[in-house]
Amino acid sequence: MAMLYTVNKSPLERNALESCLRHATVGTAILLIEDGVYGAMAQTAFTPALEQALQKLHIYALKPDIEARGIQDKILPGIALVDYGGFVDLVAQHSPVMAWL
Amino acid sequence: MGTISVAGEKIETDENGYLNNVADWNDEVASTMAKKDHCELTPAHWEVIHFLREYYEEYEIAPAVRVLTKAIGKRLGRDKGNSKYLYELFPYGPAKQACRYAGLPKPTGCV
Amino acid sequence: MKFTVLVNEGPYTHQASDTAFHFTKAALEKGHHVLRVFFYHDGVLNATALSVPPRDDRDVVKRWSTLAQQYQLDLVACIAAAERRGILDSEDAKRHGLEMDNLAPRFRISGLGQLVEAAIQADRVVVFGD
Amino acid sequence: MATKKKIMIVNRKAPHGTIYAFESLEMALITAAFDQDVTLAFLDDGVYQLVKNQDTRPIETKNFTRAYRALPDYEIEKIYVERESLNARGLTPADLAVAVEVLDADTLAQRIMQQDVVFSA
Repeated sequence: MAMLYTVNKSPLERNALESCLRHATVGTAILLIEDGVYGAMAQTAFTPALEQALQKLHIYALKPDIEARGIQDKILPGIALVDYGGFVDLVAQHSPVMAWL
Repeated sequence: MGTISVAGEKIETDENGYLNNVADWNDEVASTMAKKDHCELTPAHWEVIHFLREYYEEYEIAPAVRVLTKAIGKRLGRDKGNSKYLYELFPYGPAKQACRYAGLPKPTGCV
Repeated sequence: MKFTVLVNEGPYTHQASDTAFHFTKAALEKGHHVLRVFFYHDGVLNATALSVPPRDDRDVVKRWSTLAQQYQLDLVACIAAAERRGILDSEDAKRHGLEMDNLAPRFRISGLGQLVEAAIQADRVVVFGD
Repeated sequence: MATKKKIMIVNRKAPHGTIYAFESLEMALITAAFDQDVTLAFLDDGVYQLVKNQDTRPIETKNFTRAYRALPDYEIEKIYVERESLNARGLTPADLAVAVEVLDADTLAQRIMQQDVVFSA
């Protein structure tokens, strides 16, 4: 079964997302939550790394966190948005689950 | 919270009889605690107690029973690194009782 | 499916506790079984009965207690982490000769072994922290 | 409890600045007492946890890092340190207080995938 990583840090502040991407093998799912959703934005300094990652990984972002931060119009295409129920489904569909804190 | 009297001095312990301060320990403390349990400390007891003091100085950890058994086996010899030998010396549980006599905190890994 | 949830941060300072709550609630609403929510590190602060948030904000502690009541959810704060940070149930307070306890309703305090046990039994373990 | 699971505790944070390293170590020791297949992984700033000659007396905190050397007594034998993280911090295995297995990021990623449970802090 493919695994699920969660990332809750902005990639411009800490290296959690960068480190996570370095360890994510093909087919791994990554869910961006909390400040991690800043990593889902288009046109940031981190966007090129994310575009590259999208070619081999499934990247999701938590919609409530995106809306809370007012970046709903700036999300990179190719990133799937989920709500808390979708988060639960992702956990059920993947194993193990690891949080990059 | 409690205290034990050693050579006329009061030394603080926690509610389970473990010393509050590791540095308050001396041989007399161990003997006093043992006497309260009606236990006479033999050289075999002292070997384990002193082993625990050294173990704590080295690792800052009060070992749980399995760990203590293994560590003693490794360092004092196979014949002593088994729970039968240690339970005979410390019938209230080798890690808990011996750690208490040695002035260490309650063993880590007590679940 | 059986879930175990680990919460590593206290309320308000970090969002982790909010996310953990919304996740747990969504899982329960979908019919999953949440074996235990375990609170570790500053997460034990979710279990204080002495939190008084302003009325126009969410009440994180009360929200956990209510969810626990509604779903018979097992909320456990780690004893070592809780004692360090001043979260005590009445038994714990008595044992340490302290005059007050402050564990919120529906929480209990127990050893880390409760986390390991719940992790062994669960199909999934999800960690929320900082 | 008969079930034996593969449980990994991932350490990505430096010691002393926050409590995570200390309390994660306590978690590792308890998990080991449950007869589980325990692995410790150190990467990113987590590798600083294992650096030798740490002396916490000047900051008056408990030197919990000495306990890493007792891990074999707890039968925790799988201690992985990521090579890239060591290199990025100018460290080598000789700088560490415990015997570890140094793995590159790809191998570590494979080991993470094989787990049943991954704890992190």
